[in-house]
Amino acid sequence: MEKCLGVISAGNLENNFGALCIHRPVYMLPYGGRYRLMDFSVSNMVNNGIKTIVVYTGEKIRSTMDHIENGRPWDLDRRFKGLILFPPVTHGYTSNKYGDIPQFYSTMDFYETVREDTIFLNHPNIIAKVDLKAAFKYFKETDADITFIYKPQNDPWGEYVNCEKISLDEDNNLETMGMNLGTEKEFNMFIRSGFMKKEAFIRLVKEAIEKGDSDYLLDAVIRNKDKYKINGYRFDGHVENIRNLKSFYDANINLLKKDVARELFYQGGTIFTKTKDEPSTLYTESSKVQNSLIANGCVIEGTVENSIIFRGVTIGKGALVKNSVIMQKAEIHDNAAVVNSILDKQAVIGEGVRIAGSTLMPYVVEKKQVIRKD
Amino acid sequence: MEKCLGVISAGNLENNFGALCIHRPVYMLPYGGRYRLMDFSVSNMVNNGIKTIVVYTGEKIRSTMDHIENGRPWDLDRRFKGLILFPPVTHGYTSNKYGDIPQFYSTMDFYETVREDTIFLNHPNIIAKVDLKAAFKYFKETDADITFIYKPQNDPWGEYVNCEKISLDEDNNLETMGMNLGTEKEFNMFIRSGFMKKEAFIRLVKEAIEKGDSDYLLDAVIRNKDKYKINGYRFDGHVENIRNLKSFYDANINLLKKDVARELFYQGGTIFTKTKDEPSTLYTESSKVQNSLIANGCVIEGTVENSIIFRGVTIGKGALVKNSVIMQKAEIHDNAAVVNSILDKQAVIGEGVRIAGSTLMPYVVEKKQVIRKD
Amino acid sequence: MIENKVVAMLLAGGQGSRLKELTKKIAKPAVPFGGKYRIIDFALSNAANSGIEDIGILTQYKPFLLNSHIGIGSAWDYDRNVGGLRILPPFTSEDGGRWYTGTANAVFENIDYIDEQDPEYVLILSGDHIYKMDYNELLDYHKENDADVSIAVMEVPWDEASRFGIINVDKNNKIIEFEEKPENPKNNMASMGIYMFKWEVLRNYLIKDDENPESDNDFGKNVLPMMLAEGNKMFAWVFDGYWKDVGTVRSYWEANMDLLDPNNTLNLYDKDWRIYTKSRNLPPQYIARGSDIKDSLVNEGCYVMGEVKRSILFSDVIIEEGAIVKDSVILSNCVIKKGARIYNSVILEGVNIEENATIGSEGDSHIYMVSDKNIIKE
Amino acid sequence: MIENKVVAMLLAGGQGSRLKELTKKIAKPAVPFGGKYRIIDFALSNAANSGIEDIGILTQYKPFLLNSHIGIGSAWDYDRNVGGLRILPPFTSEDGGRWYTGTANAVFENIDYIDEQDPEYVLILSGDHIYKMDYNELLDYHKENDADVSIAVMEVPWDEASRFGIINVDKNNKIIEFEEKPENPKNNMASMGIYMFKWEVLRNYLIKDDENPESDNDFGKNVLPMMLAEGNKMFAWVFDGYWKDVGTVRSYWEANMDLLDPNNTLNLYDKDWRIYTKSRNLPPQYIARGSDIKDSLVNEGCYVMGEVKRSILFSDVIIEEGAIVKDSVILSNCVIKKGARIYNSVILEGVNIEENATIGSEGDSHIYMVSDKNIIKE
Repeated sequence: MEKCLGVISAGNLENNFGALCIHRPVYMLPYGGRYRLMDFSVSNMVNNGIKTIVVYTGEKIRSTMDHIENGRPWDLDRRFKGLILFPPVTHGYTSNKYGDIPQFYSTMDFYETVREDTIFLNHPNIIAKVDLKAAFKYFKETDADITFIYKPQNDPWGEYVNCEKISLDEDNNLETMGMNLGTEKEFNMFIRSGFMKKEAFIRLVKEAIEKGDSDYLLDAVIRNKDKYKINGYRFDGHVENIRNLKSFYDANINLLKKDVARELFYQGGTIFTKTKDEPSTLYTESSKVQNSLIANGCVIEGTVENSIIFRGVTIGKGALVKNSVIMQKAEIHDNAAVVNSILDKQAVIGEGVRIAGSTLMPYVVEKKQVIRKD
Repeated sequence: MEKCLGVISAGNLENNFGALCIHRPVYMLPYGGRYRLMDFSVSNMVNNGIKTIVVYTGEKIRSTMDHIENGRPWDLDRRFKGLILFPPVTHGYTSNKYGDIPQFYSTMDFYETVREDTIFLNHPNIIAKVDLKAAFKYFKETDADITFIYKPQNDPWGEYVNCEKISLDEDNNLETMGMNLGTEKEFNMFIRSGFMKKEAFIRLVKEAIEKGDSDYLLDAVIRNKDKYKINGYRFDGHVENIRNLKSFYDANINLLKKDVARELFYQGGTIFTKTKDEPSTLYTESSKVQNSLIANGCVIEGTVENSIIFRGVTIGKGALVKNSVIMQKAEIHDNAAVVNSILDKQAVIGEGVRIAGSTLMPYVVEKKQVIRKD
Repeated sequence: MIENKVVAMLLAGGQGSRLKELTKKIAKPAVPFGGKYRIIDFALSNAANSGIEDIGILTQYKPFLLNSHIGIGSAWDYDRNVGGLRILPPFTSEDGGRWYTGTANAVFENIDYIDEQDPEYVLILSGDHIYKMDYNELLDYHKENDADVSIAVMEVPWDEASRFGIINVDKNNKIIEFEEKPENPKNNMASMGIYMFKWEVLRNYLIKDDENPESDNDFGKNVLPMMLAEGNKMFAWVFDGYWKDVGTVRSYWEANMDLLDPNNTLNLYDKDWRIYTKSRNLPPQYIARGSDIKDSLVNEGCYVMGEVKRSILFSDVIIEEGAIVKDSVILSNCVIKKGARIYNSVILEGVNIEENATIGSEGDSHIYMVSDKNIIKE
Repeated sequence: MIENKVVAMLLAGGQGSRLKELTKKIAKPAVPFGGKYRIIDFALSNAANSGIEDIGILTQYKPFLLNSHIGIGSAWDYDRNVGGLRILPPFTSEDGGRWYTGTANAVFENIDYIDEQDPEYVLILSGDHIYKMDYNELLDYHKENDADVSIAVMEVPWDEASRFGIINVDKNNKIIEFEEKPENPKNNMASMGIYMFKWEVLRNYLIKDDENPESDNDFGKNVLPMMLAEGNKMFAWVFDGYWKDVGTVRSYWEANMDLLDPNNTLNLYDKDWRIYTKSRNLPPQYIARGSDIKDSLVNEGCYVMGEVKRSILFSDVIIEEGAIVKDSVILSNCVIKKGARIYNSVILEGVNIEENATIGSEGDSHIYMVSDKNIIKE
């Protein structure tokens, strides 16, 4: 994988996440008690031997910079190679354009000078512990220009409408790619990861700019699919496709399933994230915790059930937290009740306050919002 | 100085520098053979014991991020404290505002939580090796809210028109601050550096936002000057106030004066910058170099006079470089002549080409521009 | 020379043999403590939080795990290329190699290192103690008195005073006498083994001490008494926070248990004085349905299905269904299998306790140290 | 285990006494070379450029300057908290401390370190040599042959072959015989002291060698011959680039002068294979009016007012007006005062040459090494 460059490009779906994405891009959403979504992308690449990773940050760059610390958590704070952030260009040709093509184009110099000859494209809002070494081997052995990674997704309830759908011929070559509208109960979901020869990538971007016909790389691929050998690599593991508030909530709660937690947290290597130096979590005399994932640095005096508790959360005596996602340093005071909710960082639920959403539409408390009884 | 926070805020003067600032902010202009302007600001703070430095990057952030490497050259790539970049906020309240006040306001959380109680404000386009420890002592001893650093500037030719001018009473307290229009042959030039109590800074920013009367911190200071104790600290060393192409060119050429070079390069500690691992410079049989500053990694076969040559420049046989500033990796081919010019990075002057500007208006060759004889 | 520059020299060569199996493969400073730390983390974090920029770690005995724990010092923000943290094992010069013969000798052998940093003060620390201290307070005190050396001392119970190096002072806290483990102590102020020296003074005495063939090259026994005898200005600085030298298995167990007391003065949750340690990047702990945890500290990567009371679980510990853990310290990577019952125990790293096994009993006055080879009762 | 993982062990304990004053205070790997480097930079940069992620530096003799040059390895991008570069001096364990007794023993004593990295291959390097080599080529060759060890060799002039360890091979380059400095060499292929081992094979032989009380614990003398005798698959890999072991003052001077040859094969300007070194952050060199520099390499911080021909100036060298420097190597921080004339010399760090002094003469066949104490003529 020495010759492969990781490229993380996230697009802008912030509007689907309401208050949770006012100050952060989607890939910076907290996940799994101590991580951000992007930690899974970056860690999986690093664990599979990718040494250089570029991130197109989008505009809300401050939270990204604070979290990424120049790549330190992944040992990517290097003089050579390592993690490189590309904030959007806000001047010149590309400044008023939508889509990833103008951003890729604004960094063409970089692609033309690096020694890597393959690009691994990744969308950080989709979590999947793909064995990238095996996928890369397939890409090389089939001598494809592009190999897309997909998962056969069973979807009887139409939960995956609007996700990317691809179809392949019997030799696994790409036939079509479009948006899933739920016409079939099972479809091949493209997980927006894949390998691409660098020369194909550069040509696709440049031609798209010259012809002015595509703002997005995937559009450019479809338009030119007959010019390239494009095939699919099948992945059968767990996938979390986080595209709105509901799927974000579910993805967190799914980690209470032993198999899911084991696959996402352990399979294929450690997930690295920014270290916070919290002490262990303290359970007092009055605590009662059942079926929950608890990060370090918490002090738990109340009752917690079926919930994900991030670092440094305090839960007071007589308080109840159920089916909820409680982010870093939130405070739930004595005798409060929080059910089917998402509390953003440093939210405060005052003594005796009761909040509840539904599992279909969790109640969201904004960052630093304080809810008190009056 | 442990309790003092460095704040670098540069404003936007890019338009005064033409092609040199298409892709970089002014503080990233190459200077002195191997540095960028901001290296002098950051190094001087570090050498005086300031441990935390924040940089308001402005919009052209990619070159800044590449150069700063998370603070590595200054040993500021730290887990705690260190160098912090604040790119402009492009969403929410502050996104469509001019001036530094909205940017400071967008980072109020930061100021309110850091333990430092003093702010050292610095404008990186003005180079001066001020003894900050002594200035800080003066600020503390006079118990000022704000201490501005100024230089008595002799200016018989009006070269410093448009620079900031201050006047002080006999106790060194601020009377007025405004723009120098050259009405006096000598004036007190404010070098846009100074110390400020953090509480005064926070109050000035917040009140400016509430009243909506100032977009710039200096304006807010003037409007409220009677509410604070503001005095001046006199600096008598060399100052380069780089505010347009001519002053940029002159500041480089001035380094050929032994006294200037000694003060700016050595006094008060080393200037740190990004390391490039160039080997030594090779002078061949045909080289002839006089009164020039030459960085490492060059191969010099031609004649160089009164010039500043950056890292990795090649100067071919029979070529002449005179009164010029030649930036990194520029190539000057055999028998070319470059006089009174500024070559940006990787510019190429083809064989036999002759270019010349005047010392009042140097000829500028853009980054990567290739000039060939046809 | 930067004004007031302090270089810390941290003595981390101690063997700590009374800790038995805990120090069989590692030096005492590398012993795990408090759910996620190693003992040396306290001195290192104190130094980092006190703003000390240069620190030398003097290692000798079995440094392997300590080296890999400290790495290049990233956890404490000491990973600087110039200055920062340096591990200083013995080395060889023209006249052959010399192992460190005592605490003072270890520093003496590294005079070159200290001179390169060019400090005004040298702070001697030990990697064996658990405490939180702002060394700036000691430095300020040292400067106020213009002392040649200032020694941190603390009150110990009178009946334990004869176990310590006792320091007798005048009314200004100027030191007038050292008594090493006196039978009839005149005083209950014990030296904590933390010394702030003027470097030029210490430098001279290190050389003088080295020239004395009779000396054991120890600070407490040789260098400090010699300095006192020769009339140097020596002051005692009184510290009154939490401090523990975990010398025995029982005191090790007790110090861990102290952390479960909500009023303990070693507040690990203090955001202004974090204790840093190497991060293992483990996922959160999972607490299953049917489990019962009370009055306990649990670390990342644990999987708890059984009952845990008044106990400390280090990382990656599995407590299976029906297992009971009470008043115990379980180090990393242990598995307590179904139905096992553990009381008053210290279970060493990676030990598996078989199904339905029992160690100790409720209300037992003994402490048990359990390794994969044996159980030591104390 | 990561596939094909290589750990490099760099032997940097060499004393290099034939370099005289150059190695009086420092180990040979720390000797300055080529205007801005130290000799060890070449092996370290080769390792970094070859993508080797873990490297242990085995030090013993006067490691002080070497330690401060290497720091935590930032210049070579080895400053990682886990893995990366580790300096490995001798240490002590239960059975007391042991100094490294030979090249193989130094690696033997650090088996724990290597095991922790869990490599498939171990690459043994020396910090004494000046060369550029992509160790991946050696690795690929090693894997193709499924060899137990592959040794990098190079052709030396026949008349010098008896100064080297000569390696005799069959037509497939399989090693059939070692001859240590043979009087009548059968071959002119000399071992470069660069070995790629399968770790599991090397590990066994290191233990076996350690158990033999007769052994000098040296790779060339003991371990490799034993492996050959016992029928291991050993191959020679032929290297044909620039390589120099600067063993004497003259060869040191020559190797420096080689760099002024525009056709020299050690191209320092190659952007694809940079040689990295600790940066001193000095300002550019200033070349004054009236100076005359030709065929020379000049480093940062120099101030040249005089005449410099076919010479190498390290950093911060001052050549005053009217001074002449020809065919010489001037190390850092020297001042060549007005009217002084220097020919065929190596001037050691920080030496001041007085006004109008003369050393050597134009066309002289001797080399002069000038320290602040004496001038050695060779």
